Amino acid sequence: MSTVIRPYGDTTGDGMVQLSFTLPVPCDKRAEGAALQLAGKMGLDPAMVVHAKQMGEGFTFFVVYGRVNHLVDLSEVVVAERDFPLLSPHEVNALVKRRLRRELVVVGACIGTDAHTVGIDAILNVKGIAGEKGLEYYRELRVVNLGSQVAVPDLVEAARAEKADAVLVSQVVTQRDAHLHNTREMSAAFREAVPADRRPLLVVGGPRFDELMAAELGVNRIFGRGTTPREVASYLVHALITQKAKAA
Amino acid sequence: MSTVIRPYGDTTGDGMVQLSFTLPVPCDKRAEGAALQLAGKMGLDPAMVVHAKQMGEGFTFFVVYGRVNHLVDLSEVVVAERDFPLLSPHEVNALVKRRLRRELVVVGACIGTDAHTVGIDAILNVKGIAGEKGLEYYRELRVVNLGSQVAVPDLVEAARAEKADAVLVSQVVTQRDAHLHNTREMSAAFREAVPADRRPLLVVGGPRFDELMAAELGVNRIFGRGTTPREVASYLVHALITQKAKAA
Amino acid sequence: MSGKLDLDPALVRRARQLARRAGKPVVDLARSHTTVSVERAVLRLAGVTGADADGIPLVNRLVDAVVADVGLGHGVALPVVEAATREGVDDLTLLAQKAAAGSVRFEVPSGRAATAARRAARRAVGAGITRIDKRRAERDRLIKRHGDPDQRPWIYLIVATGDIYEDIPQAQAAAREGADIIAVIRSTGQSLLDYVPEGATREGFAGTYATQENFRLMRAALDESSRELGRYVRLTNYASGLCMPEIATLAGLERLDMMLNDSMYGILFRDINPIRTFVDQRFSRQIHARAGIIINTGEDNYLTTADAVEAAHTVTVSQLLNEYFAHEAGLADWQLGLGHAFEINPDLPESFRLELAHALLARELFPHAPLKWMPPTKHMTGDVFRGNLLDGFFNLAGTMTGQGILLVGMMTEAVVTPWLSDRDIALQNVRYVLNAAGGLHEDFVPAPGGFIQRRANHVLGEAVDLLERIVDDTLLNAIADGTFGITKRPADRGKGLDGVARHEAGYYNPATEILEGEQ
Amino acid sequence: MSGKLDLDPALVRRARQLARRAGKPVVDLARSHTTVSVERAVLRLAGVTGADADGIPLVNRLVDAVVADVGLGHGVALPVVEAATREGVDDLTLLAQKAAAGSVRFEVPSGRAATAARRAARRAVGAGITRIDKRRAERDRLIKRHGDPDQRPWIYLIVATGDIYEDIPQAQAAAREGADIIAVIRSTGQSLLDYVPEGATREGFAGTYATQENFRLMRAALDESSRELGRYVRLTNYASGLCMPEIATLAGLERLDMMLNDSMYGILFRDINPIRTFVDQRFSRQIHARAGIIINTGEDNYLTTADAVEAAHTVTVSQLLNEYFAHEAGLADWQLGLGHAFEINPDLPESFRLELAHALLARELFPHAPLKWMPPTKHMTGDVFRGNLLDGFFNLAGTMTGQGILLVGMMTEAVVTPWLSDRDIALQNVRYVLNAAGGLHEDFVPAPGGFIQRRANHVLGEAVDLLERIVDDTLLNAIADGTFGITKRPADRGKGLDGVARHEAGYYNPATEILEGEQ
Ligand code: B12
Ligand code: B12
Ligand SMILES: Cc1ncc(COP(=O)(O)O)c(C=O)c1O
Ligand SMILES: Cc1ncc(COP(=O)(O)O)c(C=O)c1O
Repeated sequence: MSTVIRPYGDTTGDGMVQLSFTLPVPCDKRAEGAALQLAGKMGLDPAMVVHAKQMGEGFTFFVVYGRVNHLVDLSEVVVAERDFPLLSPHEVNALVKRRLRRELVVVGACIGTDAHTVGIDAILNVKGIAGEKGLEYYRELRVVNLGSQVAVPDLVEAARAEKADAVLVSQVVTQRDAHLHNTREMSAAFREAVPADRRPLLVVGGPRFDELMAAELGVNRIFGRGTTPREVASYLVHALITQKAKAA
Repeated sequence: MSTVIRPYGDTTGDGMVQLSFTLPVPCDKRAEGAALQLAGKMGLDPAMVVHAKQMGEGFTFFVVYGRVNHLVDLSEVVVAERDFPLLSPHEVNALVKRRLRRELVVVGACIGTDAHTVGIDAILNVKGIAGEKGLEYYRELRVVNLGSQVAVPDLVEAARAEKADAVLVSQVVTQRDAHLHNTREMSAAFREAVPADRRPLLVVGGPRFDELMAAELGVNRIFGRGTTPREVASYLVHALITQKAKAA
Repeated sequence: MSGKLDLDPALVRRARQLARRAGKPVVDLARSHTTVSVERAVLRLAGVTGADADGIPLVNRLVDAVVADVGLGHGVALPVVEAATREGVDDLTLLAQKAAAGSVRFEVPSGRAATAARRAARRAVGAGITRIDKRRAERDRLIKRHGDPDQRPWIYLIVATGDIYEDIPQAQAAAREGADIIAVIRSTGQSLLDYVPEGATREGFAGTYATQENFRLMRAALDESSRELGRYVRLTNYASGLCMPEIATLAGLERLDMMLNDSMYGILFRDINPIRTFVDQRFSRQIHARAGIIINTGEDNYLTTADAVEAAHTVTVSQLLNEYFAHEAGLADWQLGLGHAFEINPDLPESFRLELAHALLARELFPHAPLKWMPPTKHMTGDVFRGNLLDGFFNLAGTMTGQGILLVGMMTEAVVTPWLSDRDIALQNVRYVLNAAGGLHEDFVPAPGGFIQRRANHVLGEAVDLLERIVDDTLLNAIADGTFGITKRPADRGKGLDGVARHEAGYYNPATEILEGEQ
Repeated sequence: MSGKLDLDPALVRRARQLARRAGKPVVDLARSHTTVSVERAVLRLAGVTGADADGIPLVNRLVDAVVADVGLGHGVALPVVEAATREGVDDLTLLAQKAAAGSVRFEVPSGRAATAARRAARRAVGAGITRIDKRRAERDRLIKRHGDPDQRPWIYLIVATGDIYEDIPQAQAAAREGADIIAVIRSTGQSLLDYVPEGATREGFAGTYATQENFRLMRAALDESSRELGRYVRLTNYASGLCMPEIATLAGLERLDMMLNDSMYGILFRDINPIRTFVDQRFSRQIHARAGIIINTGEDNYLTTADAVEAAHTVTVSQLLNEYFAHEAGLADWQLGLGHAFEINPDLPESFRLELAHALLARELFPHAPLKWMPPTKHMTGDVFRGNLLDGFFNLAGTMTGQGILLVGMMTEAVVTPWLSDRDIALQNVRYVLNAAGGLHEDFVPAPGGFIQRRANHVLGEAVDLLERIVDDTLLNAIADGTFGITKRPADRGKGLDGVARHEAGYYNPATEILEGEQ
């Protein structure tokens, strides 16, 4: 397979894409011209405005189809690939038991004003998701799920009290970048309150995170949409046990 | 209203757009990275892959949302604005009668292998479209509708035989740019067969034309989706009578 | 619309009896307790407005001051009025300012002073309730003038920019495109604030703060739209969270038309203490009853955490409980926007027929209530094309089963709070379905003894069984056990419990007295 | 599925009688004429294959040579076989090459020579028909082995890249995603070509050329998919245009499973001469009957030029005519994919119920035919979100009224020939609807005397009235007057008339003889 590819409409290399957006102008020829200008700047050539509909007084919604000029170079794609082995619950338990020789403690929460617990519950609760049991099911892990709308100071306090090895935080609401602000606030609080060598592993997750932003947000790892508990358990073992051993 | 605008999701200036496309790669993290790379090249930052679905063995469909960086400058928008007055049938008839002093002859056809006659019929037949009667309804116009799948030589011949003032050609099928090829073939044939001073006005129409391409395609005017008969009649009078008078 | 399911009337009657028996102990609890928010609501009715320099409302400062001196259990009306008389302050807002400054001492009046205070308090609060009555009459007038929507279900749309000044044009655009009801959803944080913010706000996350001023601004904008459109456009907000009674009061004062107001939502989804919630609930519903506000309950939410097929009967049980609590608080059937939702996994065979069965069950159990029909959310994904399709089938189920209030689904449900264009696409979807298939319910006749009838009767049976267990075990225990939305909420946990007090002897609440006196 | 409309059986019988009377004169015309394409089809059955250096098929060269010498009216079978005997050439393809080089002279044999030629011709053509029979048996075997689709309607998808080598993977992907039938639509120009192109092609506009090799390649690819999927995937093409009889023959030879094949489509939408069409039609249907191919008729097309409500009865009339012509040509009911479509303006009130009425009418008039249900096209716009919704309601109407073949609509209908992803989205739509509401027809009971029943009966009444007028005035005149698709096509105009000849005395067509002999 070539490393340079293009979007595919119905023929290899045709570069076709679909696009929709609203412009804050009433619907007329000028508006269509404006839509084409935007499409052009996005690299569509030719671009066709196939639908334009005025909404309210001063807005127009457009659907545009066209051929995009850009090439996608697969060799330059950067991804947060899983850089750790995917373990079974049995393997996870065995590693914790043998190498850590005590329970691994996980504290989880939805922080800020976010009350979307389904995601973090899917990771933590026995019930799990997609046929996989959550971390509570792992015999050698001890899970403390603080629930929703937990204030950052309370989280730090709980992590300290429980001697957490890892703190798992969920953020689902993203309007006005709420998830980024809250994550930054959280990681800063841990940096401030806990010396580096005793700081728990910081993990955040949620459907709209960019997994490449971990460093920028001051956390160890980000998990995005469709994460399964096994991936998280495997990562914890990797980061807290296997990798540490290597580093040592 | 400012002349520089941005797409509008739910807040002025947020720049949000929706995008979908297929890449010829199986669905995995690398594919998502490739989708983000493309979105990035199109100017989306940040971009979110909100949906990725594998199709068949080697294709993945993506839906991406994000904020686009580009600004749209309304003052730079180029449009084929109507540069002629919109006349009523009565005014059209009066101008033809008074100034041309004979019937104005219009020959229409779907050329090439295109059999989509609904569009040209909407312009030509009495029935018309969108509540407007077609050109046949105009007393001072004589309309010869050759129907569908007319070969270019036959069209040229008919135009000559009918002493056409204007030739109206419809093209609806656009796959592999059929409409562009056929239009070029048609205008070249007229250039070759008829001296400039006796050449009829060449008008093409169809839902997927770019109205700015007239010169490039060698025709006098292009009409796009949603054209009404009145616009066409007004243009004919403008180009064949009013403007000519000015030029003389 | 009745009788398509061949429900057993005896079983239906039994379900209602059980709901009453399950709910009664909780009503008794509510009648014998008060909360800081109930008392603040009383003060708002008595005309206390505004906030201090830090933005803390004066009703909060005043209640806090009273509590500090005499506790909450007597209610604040008498101590406040007594202090006002004693201090010679006519305007209670002024008194609140003084109290905030620490310059007023409160006591519980007794004897003659108590009687006088009672009378004065009742007068002050009565003025507030009269304002609510006027707002209700005003609504009736405007509906008469502009008219109600032509069709059922009414079309309900949310705006959620976080900025009231972006919300307004979006709401007006939505009304113009066909929305009959606009809901301004609230910022994520508000439900846990133990005060109601003041003034116009532009800074919410995934919603806009509910404030009196925001209510006023939006209602005024929609009054304009109603005039323009010749159709009274209703406004909705949320009487839930720690300030439920106050927000209900503000809604009455600013002529909001509907309020989200559920007996258990705050407990389950905001981890608010159950007792706090039930006490606040009862008061807020009494206000809604008086204000002619339609309430919307929150059973739909259960299906976001529990499975919509497995937990279908918990929705029915909750609807029956909500109905009982509502009636008890004085609400009439036409005010009961009982909630349910189209949340079955769309990959399940016959999922659409299951939806029809559930929706029709609610319809036939509550024939006079304007049921609130909620769109798919949990099974919406980033595939917006599929999303719009699913919303279309949701709309179809709504019209085929005669739902009263159609909360319009958005194709971007899994992605963002709605964009302007999402709303437009969604409304186009609704218009298509109602216009093209609005009469289809006539031809929808569940096969006798067939899939739909069997399913509906099965769910009703499960609901009755569950109600029996709840009656045995108490509702509070059932909630503690995760019966609803598989979320466990013990009665002694959750936020806001410290704002609850058992009535002391002589507890006096002029608002309750007026509201109950005239039921 | 029968009896939901309460149709009057006497009226239905009358409609069929009238269709027979209207169609009979046209059948007589077809029985007494031949065309160049019918004769070329005979030669193909007799084993003539290949093309000359310019790509002109040898069957064309051979027929042209015969016509030049003796005209068309005797049929080509006898002159060709006689010349072969005379020239001592066994292989008719060789003879065709010689004829193309101008080195053969043709005559119409008579007496003993004629008898011998008849026998030889019948043997040669019989071999071709035997190949078709084998292909049919092979299909039966494969269906037995792999199985039919689990559900009705069968899911029908088009591919249209113009390049057979892009079509193949797209078709296989579609099959994997759930398509039961793949149609390769044809390049815009093909219907007016008076020859069938040869070989694999990669250059079509908005469709791929129908060639024997393309048929073979695609059938082989889908045989592979059938094995992979454990479900026999059917292949469709178009027996229409000037070469209808030959394409039908090639379809039989390459085991295509369905063919678009309408009695009037070519006349109305390709301006092909009516007589040419009816003659070609009858022969091609006889082949389809023999080959076990399901035909798909084209009534749906009328609704793209005429209004779907006003012209609903013209669809019914055409279906009745197509049924009569099909039966006359030997097709069984299970082979009649009569066409109709979801083309009512979606803005019309009750449009969906009107669609249900029309779809159910067809269903109840033709209870044993696998009706072909076509998606919205005319009212599709560039608003692809709305388009996908409309397609969902089309799918729903299809399952609620028990249609046999569901031609899957694409959200990009108004924009482009389908993209890979369009097909995927469309199939997901179909899957959702069939899975979620596949049993809803049980609960769909048009109200007695209600909107749907009234509409269906009204359309049937209009159809009977129109058939009466056609019987009086002749079908050819009705077509000339614009009765169907508001398109006027006089019998003496249109393409391909010069390729028609009245039978001379002694006209002989071994294919017809075999096909009719064994009806
Ligand atoms: C269920 C739901 C609710 C329920 C929540 C119940 C509960 N107890 O969680 C209720 C009804 C209460 C609710 C309320 C609201 N909601 Co809500 N809700 C949803 C909904 C429908 C589904 C979310 C969900 O459960 N997904 C399923 C889980 C399993 O997926 P997930 O969260 O992505 O989790 C997976 C991964 O992301 C990852 N993951 C997630 N967290 C973590 C953490 C770690 C450590 C790791 C490793 C992995 C991980 O693993 C999980 C498993 O794969 C979405 C829409 C949608 N379809 O997505 C809206 C949605 C999330 N809600 C939204 C909003 C705005 C609200 C409200 C604020 C509305 C309001 N103003 O009233 C309220 C208030 C909530 C609040 N204060 O936070 C918006 C958010 C918009 C945005 N992008 O900012 C959404 C997108 C809907 C919308 N389009 O408007 N909601
Ligand atoms: C109706 C229709 C048909 C009918 C045509 C009947 C007829 N007599 O016209 C039938 C069923 C026969 C048909 C067949 C085919 N069709 Co067709 N058809 C359509 C359909 C559904 C609607 C077109 C239409 O009538 N629009 C309404 C008219 C009023 O709009 P309009 O053409 O845009 O015209 C307006 C303006 O553009 C302008 N205008 C147009 N012409 C002119 C000319 C002048 C001079 C002026 C001034 C203005 C003007 O004014 C008009 C009025 O406002 C479209 C899909 C769609 N929804 O758009 C597909 C579509 C056009 N068809 C398509 C195809 C591929 C075909 C086939 C080739 C398929 C096949 N391989 O079998 C065949 C063959 C046709 C052929 N040889 O050309 C494709 C074209 C794809 C592409 N972009 O290249 C489309 C887009 C469908 C699709 N997505 O696949 N089709
Ligand atoms: C009954 C009910 N109350 C309130 C809300 C809103 O939540 P909050 O109170 O956090 O604003 C909802 C959510 O939609 C609800 O259904
Ligand atoms: C019955 C019938 N035949 C043929 C066609 C295809 O047209 P053409 O013959 O030009 O390929 C259609 C169009 O869909 C059709 O419905």
